[in-house]
Amino acid sequence: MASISMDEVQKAFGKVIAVDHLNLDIQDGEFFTFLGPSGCGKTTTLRMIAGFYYPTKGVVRFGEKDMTRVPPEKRNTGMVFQNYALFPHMTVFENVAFGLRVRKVSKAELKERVRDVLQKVRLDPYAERQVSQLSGGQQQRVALARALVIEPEILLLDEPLSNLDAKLRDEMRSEILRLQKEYNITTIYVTHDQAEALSMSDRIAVFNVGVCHQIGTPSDIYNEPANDFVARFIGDINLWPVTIQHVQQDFLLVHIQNGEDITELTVKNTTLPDEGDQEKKLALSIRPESITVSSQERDGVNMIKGTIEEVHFFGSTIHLVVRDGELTYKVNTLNNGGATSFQVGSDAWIELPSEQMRVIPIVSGDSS
Amino acid sequence: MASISMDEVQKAFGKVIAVDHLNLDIQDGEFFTFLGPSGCGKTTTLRMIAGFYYPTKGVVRFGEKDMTRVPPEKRNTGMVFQNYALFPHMTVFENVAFGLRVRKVSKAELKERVRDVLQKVRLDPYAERQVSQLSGGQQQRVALARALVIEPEILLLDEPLSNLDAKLRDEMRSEILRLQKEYNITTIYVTHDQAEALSMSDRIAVFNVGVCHQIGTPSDIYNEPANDFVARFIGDINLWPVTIQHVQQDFLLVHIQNGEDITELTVKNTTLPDEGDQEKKLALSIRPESITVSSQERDGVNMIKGTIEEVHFFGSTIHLVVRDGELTYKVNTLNNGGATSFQVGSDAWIELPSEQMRVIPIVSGDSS
Amino acid sequence: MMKNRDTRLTIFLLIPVLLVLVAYVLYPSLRTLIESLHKDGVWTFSHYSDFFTQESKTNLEALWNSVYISLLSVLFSALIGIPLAFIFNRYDFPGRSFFASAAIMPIVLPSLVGVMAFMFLYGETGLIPNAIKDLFGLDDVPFKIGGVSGILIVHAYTMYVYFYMTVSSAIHKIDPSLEEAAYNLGASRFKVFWRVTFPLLTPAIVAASLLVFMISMASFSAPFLLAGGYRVLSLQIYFSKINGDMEVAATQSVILSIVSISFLLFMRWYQNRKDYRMASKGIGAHRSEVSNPIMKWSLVVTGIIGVIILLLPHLTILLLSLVPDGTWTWQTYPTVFNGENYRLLFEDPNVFKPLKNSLILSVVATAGNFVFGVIASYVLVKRKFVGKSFVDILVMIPWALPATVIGMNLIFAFNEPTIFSFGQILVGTFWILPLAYFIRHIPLVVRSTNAVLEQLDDSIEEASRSLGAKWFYTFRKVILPLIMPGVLAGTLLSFVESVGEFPTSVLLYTLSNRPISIEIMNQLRMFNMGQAAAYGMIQIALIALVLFISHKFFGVKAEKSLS
Amino acid sequence: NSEKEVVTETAKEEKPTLEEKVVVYSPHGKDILSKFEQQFEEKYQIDVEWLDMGSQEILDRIRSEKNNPQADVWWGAPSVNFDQAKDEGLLKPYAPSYSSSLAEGFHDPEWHWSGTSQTPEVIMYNTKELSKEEAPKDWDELLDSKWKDEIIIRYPLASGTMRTIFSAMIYRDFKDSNDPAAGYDWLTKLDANTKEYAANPEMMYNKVAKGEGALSVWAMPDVVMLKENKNYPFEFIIPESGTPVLTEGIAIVNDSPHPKAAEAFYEFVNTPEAAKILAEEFYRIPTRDDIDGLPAWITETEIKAMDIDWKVFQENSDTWMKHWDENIKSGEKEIKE
Ligand SMILES: Nc1ncnc2c1ncn2[C@@H]1O[C@H](COP(=O)(O)OP(=O)(O)OP(=O)(O)O)[C@@H](O)[C@H]1O
Ligand SMILES: Nc1ncnc2c1ncn2[C@@H]1O[C@H](COP(=O)(O)OP(=O)(O)OP(=O)(O)O)[C@@H](O)[C@H]1O
Ligand SMILES: [Fe+3]
Ligand SMILES: [Mg+2]
Ligand SMILES: [Mg+2]
Repeated sequence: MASISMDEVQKAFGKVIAVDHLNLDIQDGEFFTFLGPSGCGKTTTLRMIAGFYYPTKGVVRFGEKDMTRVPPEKRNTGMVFQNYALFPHMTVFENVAFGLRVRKVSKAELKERVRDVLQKVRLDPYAERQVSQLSGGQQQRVALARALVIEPEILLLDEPLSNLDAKLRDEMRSEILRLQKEYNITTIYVTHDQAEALSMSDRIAVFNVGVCHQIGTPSDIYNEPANDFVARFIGDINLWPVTIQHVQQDFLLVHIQNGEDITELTVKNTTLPDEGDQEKKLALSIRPESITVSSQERDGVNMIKGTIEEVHFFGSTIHLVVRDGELTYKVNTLNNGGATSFQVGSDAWIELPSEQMRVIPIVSGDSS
Repeated sequence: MASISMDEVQKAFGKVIAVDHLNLDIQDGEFFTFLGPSGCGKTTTLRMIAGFYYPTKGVVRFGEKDMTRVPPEKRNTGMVFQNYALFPHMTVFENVAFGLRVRKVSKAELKERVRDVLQKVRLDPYAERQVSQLSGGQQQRVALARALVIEPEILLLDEPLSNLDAKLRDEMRSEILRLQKEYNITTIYVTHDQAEALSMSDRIAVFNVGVCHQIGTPSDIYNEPANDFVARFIGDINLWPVTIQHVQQDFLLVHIQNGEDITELTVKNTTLPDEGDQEKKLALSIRPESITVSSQERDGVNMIKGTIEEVHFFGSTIHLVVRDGELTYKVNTLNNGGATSFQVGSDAWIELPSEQMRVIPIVSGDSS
Repeated sequence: MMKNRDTRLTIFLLIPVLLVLVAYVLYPSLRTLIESLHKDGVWTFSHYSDFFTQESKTNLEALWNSVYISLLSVLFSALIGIPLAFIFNRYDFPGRSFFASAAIMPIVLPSLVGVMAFMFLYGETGLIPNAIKDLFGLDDVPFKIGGVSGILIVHAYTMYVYFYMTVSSAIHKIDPSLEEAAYNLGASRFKVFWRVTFPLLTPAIVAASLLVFMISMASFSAPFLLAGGYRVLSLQIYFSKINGDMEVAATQSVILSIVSISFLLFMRWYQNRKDYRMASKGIGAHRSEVSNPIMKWSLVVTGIIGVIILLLPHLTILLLSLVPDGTWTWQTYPTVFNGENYRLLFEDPNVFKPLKNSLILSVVATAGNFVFGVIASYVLVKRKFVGKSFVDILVMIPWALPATVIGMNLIFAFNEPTIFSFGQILVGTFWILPLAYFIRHIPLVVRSTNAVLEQLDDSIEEASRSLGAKWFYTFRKVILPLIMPGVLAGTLLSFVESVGEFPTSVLLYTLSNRPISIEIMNQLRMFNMGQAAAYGMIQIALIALVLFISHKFFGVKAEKSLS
Repeated sequence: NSEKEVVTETAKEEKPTLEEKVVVYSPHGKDILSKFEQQFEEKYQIDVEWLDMGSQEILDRIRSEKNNPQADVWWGAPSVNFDQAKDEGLLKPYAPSYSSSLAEGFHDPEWHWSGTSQTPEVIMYNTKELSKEEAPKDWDELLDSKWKDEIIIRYPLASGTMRTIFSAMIYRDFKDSNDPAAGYDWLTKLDANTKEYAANPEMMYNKVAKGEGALSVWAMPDVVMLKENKNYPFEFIIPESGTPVLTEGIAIVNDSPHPKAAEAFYEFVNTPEAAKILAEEFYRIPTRDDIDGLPAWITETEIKAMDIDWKVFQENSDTWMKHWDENIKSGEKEIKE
C-alpha cells in the first residue's frame, strides 16, 4: 500500500513557485528517480511527500489515502536529507538506532540491525564516534544507514551518494536496490548522476524549473526524449534546428541549415512528433555514441566527411568534435587502442544512422 | 609564488591517524586533484593547507616559506568547504562579497565582480535571497562563487560540484579551469568523479586511509597504476593474481589460475614492476574497455572464448561480464546499434591486447 | 490555514502557554492598567497627561534617565559579558571550568548587600581607592563610584551575566566552519568576530539585551542605593507608591512597560530581518585549532583578572562577615577578624529555615520555569501562529514591570478567590511566593532558550519525525538535548535569581516561607552588617553549591551536545 | 515557629481562653522580638510568631491582607502610619489596662493605637571630626556655610524619620502662616550644604563614621544604640529650639485571627518591666509616665518636644515631600561622577 500519487500539486514560497502542476503516479515497490538541474524543485517535491511541506495546492496520496496534511511521523517514510540532518548530539550508532528506538524494537534486535546496516555502509568501525568526527562521505553514509535501517514503506533519497567515491557508490547502489527489492520499498531517488539514474530506475521523472517534462523508463527517456530539454539534459546529444522537407512511408527527409548550405538527412519515420508539437520549432537529435566515426573514407547514407576539431580523453571513451562547414558533430568512441589515430585536424568520416535520429520539439528558450 | 609542498606530514585526531607520511609538491599554477575513497584524509589534507589544522608532524610550505603555523587568514587561499559553510545571516550577494569586503575592494568594483561571478555560477537572479532559501545545488554554487571571486593564489575545492547536475557541472568545470589558467591559480581539487579528475587535472594524488599511493598525470594513473589499489580505485579494471612464468626480450609469459586450469597470456615487457615490488604478490591488470569483444568467432593472441554472463546498459556504453571457467572478464563496449546483439548466455570472443596489460604489485589486504 | 495535525499540535502547545500567561501575567497586569486609568473613581487618561505635562518634568526626566541608563547598561554588560563568554568557551587553559563558573557569581550577590559591598570597595571611603591612595601617598582618593557611574558599574557588573550565559550557550552552536570560511577569505580575527561570529550570536545577544534593558529599566536597588536622588522611573514608581499614589505608580509602571515592550519589538524586528539557522550540510564541527599563543594567553590572563575583579565584591562580603559589628566604623581598614558573626548566626536554631525555604521555593518555581519556558520558547520560535508578537510581549512583561509592581499585581489579583487560583486566596499562603518567582523568571528561561532554538536547523527535527518519532519524543530526544545549554543557562539564572529574590518576596512572603533574602534585609535593618554579610555568604555558598552540582550532573550532558 | 509542638501541648490546660498563637508584625528587629517572644511564650504558653519588616511594608502588607488578615498585632511604627491605617479601617480599637498612664499625645483618641516609645529626632555628628563645642546646636545652624559638604542625609522620601524632620522644618512656619514657602526655603539652604543623600541608613552611618561627612540628622535611639552597641564615633545633639518627637505605637489588626492572644501581647509589651527592658537594652524611651529607674541617658537628656499637629503632617507631608523631591533637591548632587 505504498504507491504514491500527486495530483496537480503546486508549492510556492512566497512569490517563488518551486513546483507547479505536478502529476505523478508512483507504483508500489517502484524505484523512481527525479532528475533535473539544480534548483528545479526535486527536494521540494520530496519534502512534500515526506510531509515537511504542505502543498500550496493539490493532493498527495499514498495508495488511496489522502496524505496531504498528515504529519511526517505518520507516513512511515525513510529519508536521506540532502544536508544529512544527522543528530549532532548522538554517536553514529545512536543516530542509526534512533528510528528503531522509536519503533520500540527490542534491545538485541536493535543492536543486531544497526550493526548490520553499519556494516553495509562500511561504517562498523565508526559506530561509537560522534558524528562530528566523521568525514563528509562518512556522514552521508550515516544518513543513508539511518534511513535504511527502519525498512520504511517509502524511501526518499535526496542525492544520497553524492559525496561518495565511485566504488563505494556502486556498492551502496546495489545495497539500496537489494533492500528495495527485498522489502518491496517504494523508493524515490534524487540524483545528478545520469548513469546512476538510468541504470537503477524503473522510471524517471525529468524536471525543469518546477515543471515535470517527461516521465518514463530509462530507455524512453534516453532514446525517446520528449523534447530538447530532456534530450539535452540526459547525456550528451547533438541537436540541430531542423525542417521537415518530405514525409515518406518510412523515412523523413530533413534539412539542417549549415551556414549557407543545407545538410540533408534521412530519418526513420517513427519519431515524428505529435500533431500538437508540430507547431513548435523542431530539432533533430542524435546521441554522440550513436554516430560512428572512422579515419578511413567510407560511403553510405547520412555519411558526412569532416575534420576533427577536438579530442577529449575520458578514460574508457574518447569524445571527438567533428566539423563540417558550420555544423559540429559530437562523437563518442571507445578508447580501444586504435582510437588514438584520431588527431586534431585530420579528416574523419562520420555516419548518422537513420534509425538513431529523432525529431523532437524545442521547448527551451535558449539553445545553448 | 604559490607552489605548495608538504613534507612528511602527519595529522592525528587523538588515536586516529587521518594522514600519514604525506609528501607532496604542487607546482605554481598546477591543477592538482586528490582522489581517494571516503574518509581517506582528503579534507584533512586540504584543511592543513588552508591552515585550519596544524599538522601533528611535518612541514607545509608555500614556495620556500614555512607556512605550517601561519593562520588561515594570512594564506590567501580560497576554499570551497565540503559542507559549504555559507554565512546564514547574509544574502547570496553578501556571502560572495565577503572576501572582497575584507580586501577593501571599492564599492563599484565589488558590485561588478560579485555580479560577474554570480552570473558565471548561474545565480544572478538569486543575489538577494537568504541562503536558507536556496536549494542544495544553489548553495554549493554560492560557496564556489565565494571562493572564486577573490581570485586567490591557491584555490582549495572540496568536492565543489558534487551536488550539481551534469550540465552545470560541465559549465562550472570549464569556468574553474578558465579562471585557474587565466590567473595562474594553484588549485587543489577534491572529487569523487573520476572522469572529472582525469579530464581536468594536471596531476592527481591517489589516497587511501591516510596514505598517498601514487602521484602522477591522469594517464599515468589510469594507464600505469602503481598498484592494485590505484588500479581498482580509478575506473573499472580486471585484476587477477598472476605468476610470471618467463621473461623474454619484449614479452612476459604469465599464468593466471583458472580453477584447476591455467590461463596463459603474453604481456608486453615494459610493465614489469621494480625489483623491490617483485617480492610482493603480483596481479595482472587490464581495463574493461581495452578488451575487445565480438559475438563472432575470432582468432589471435590472448584470444579467449567465453559466455556472456551479465549485460548492463549504461547509456552510451554497455558493460558485459564474460566468463571462461572460473575467471570472469569485465568488458565495456560502445552502445552503437550492433552491441544489442550481446545476449546473456550467448558466446563471446574476447581479446586481451598484450600491450594494454600491466603486471602490478598487490597492496590491499583483501582482493574484493 | 486548514486544520491539520500540525496546527492542532501548535494549538495544543499554545493553550497551556496562553493559559499561564493570561492568568498570571495578563490578568494581573490588566489590573495595573485599569488602576492607571482611574482617577477618583472615574475613567480617565489624566494620569497619563499629567505624566507628560507635569511642570517640573521630573517624570519625563526620570523616563529619559531610565532609558539612558538602560541603554548604557546593555552596552557595558555586553562589553564585559561577550568577551568573557568567548575567552572561557573558546580557549582551553588550566582552571577554565572554574573560572567559567565563577564568572556567573555576580548574579549571586544579594542585591542590597551586594551594592553595599560595592560601596565598601569603591566608595569614597572604600577599600580600593584608599588602598591606592595610601600606597601611592596621594592626597585624595583617585576615584570613587557614585551617581550614574555607580549605577552603571553595578548594572554592568550584575547584568553582564545575562550576556555571558546566553552567549556562552550559543557560541557552542556556531558551526566552526563558518568562522573558518571567513578566515579563509582573508578576514582578520577581528573581522571574523565582527562580521560573522557576532552576527551569528544575534539571537543570544538580542535575548541578553532584552533581559538587561528591561531589568535596568525596572532596576531598583542600584539607583536607590547609589544615586541618592538621581531620578529614574523605577524609583519614581516606588516613591509614588510610598506616597500612597497607587494610581500614579500604576501609570508610571504602564509607561515603563511600554518603553520596555517597544524595545522588545524593536529587537524582534532587528533579529527577524535575518536568518540564523545554521543549516550547512552535515555536521561541520571540526574544532578549529587556529590559535595564536600570545593572543590566547593575553586573552586568558585578561579573563582571569576579570573574574578576580568580578569576585572582589564577594570577597568584600566575606571580609564584612568576618568583621564583628562595631569594629569597622570610622577605621579605613578593618582590624579585627573572627567568626563572631557566624557564631551569632548559628546560635539561632532557626538559621537554616530561611535557607531551606529559599531552596524549596526556588526549586519549585524553577522547575515550573523550566517546563513552561521550554514549551513557550519552542512554540514561539518554531511554530507559526497569529498573534505571536502578542504572546512574546506577554512573556516579557514580567521582566518589564518592576518587581514591586509584579508583587502588587499579584496581591491585587489573588487576595480574592479567582478561577486562576482554583478558587483559593493565594495571598498569605505558601504558594504565592513560588508563583511570584515563577512569573518573574518566565522571560529568563524563554529568552535564553529562544537564543539557541533560533540557531537550530529545522531539518534535524524533520529527520527525527520522518523516522517516525512523535513530536514529543522528538522534542525529548532530539530538540531538548540540543538546546539544553541554553535552557540550562536560563534555568540556572532563574534559580539563582529566585534564591536571592527580594522585591516581590518582601511583599508576599509569609511566616511559613520566609526566604533568605528577607533574613538578610532584616539583619541590615537592624544594622547588623556583619551578620547580614554572613548570611550573604551562606547564600553565596548555597548557590555555588547548586552551580557546582548542576555543573557536575547536567554539565556532562550539556557539554556533549556542544561538541 | 519551631517551638510550636512543645507549646501547644501545654497551652491547652493553662490558658484556655487564649488562641493557640499570636502573629506579630513589627519593625523592631530580631533582637527585641526574640526576647519578647521568649518571655511571652514562657508566660502564656502560646506560640508567638513574628515577622520583622519596615513599618511602611507592614502598612502595605496589612492593607493587602485586608481580605484575609494574617496578623494580630502591629507593634512599632510612627503614629502617622497608624493614623493612615486607621483611616483605611485596618485597625481595631483597644484601650489597654494602662491607658491612664499614657499622656494625651501618646495614643489615638479612639484607641486605635497607643504609644509604646518616643523617638526624638536629633542632630548627629562624628566625634572624630567634631568636638561637642564645634557641633551645631540647633536646626538653623545647619545652614551655616561652614558645613558645606559636611552633611550627609538619608534620602528622605523613603524614610519616615527623615520625612518627619523635613516636614517639621516646614511645619515650624507653616503652622502660623499656612504657607510652606519659608520651610521650602530652609530646605533649599540645607540642600546646598548637603554633600550626599544616602540611600539607606547603613550607608549614611558608614559615610558619617568614615568622615565623608561629619553631620547628619537622625533618630536619637538609633544614634545611642550605634554609639553604645556598635562603637560608632557618634554623638547627638538635641536642637535647642525643639525637635519633633515621634511616637511609636502598637495596634491590633482588624479581624485578626487571634484577638484574645493579640490583646495579651498588646498588654505584655508595654508593662513597666517590658518598657524598662526596652529602654535599657534597646534604647527606647517609654511613653508611659509611670516607669522608674530609667537609664541616665533618658533622664538626663532634656528633650524639648516640638508641638506638632500630626494630622496636619499626615495631610501635607506627601505634598511637601513631593515638592522637595521635584523642586528643591539639587540637580548636581544626584550626578556624582
Ligand atoms: N575530528 C575528528 N576526530 C576524529 N577523527 C576524525 C576527525 N575528523 C576526521 N576524522 C577521521 O579522519 C579520517 C579522514 O577524514 P577526512 O575528512 O579527511 O576524509 P575525506 O577524505 O575528506 O573523506 P570524504 O570523502 O568522506 O569527505 C576519517 O576517517 C575521519 O573519520
Ligand atoms: N524556503 C524557500 N524560500 C524561497 N525559495 C525556496 C525555498 N526553498 C527552496 N526555494 C527555491 O525553490 C526552488 C526549488 O528548490 P529545491 O530545493 O526543490 O531544488 P532541488 O531540485 O532540490 O535543487 P538541488 O538539486 O540544487 O538540490 C529553488 O529555486 C529554490 O531556490
Ligand atoms: Fe516561636
Ligand atoms: Mg535539492
Ligand atoms: Mg571530505
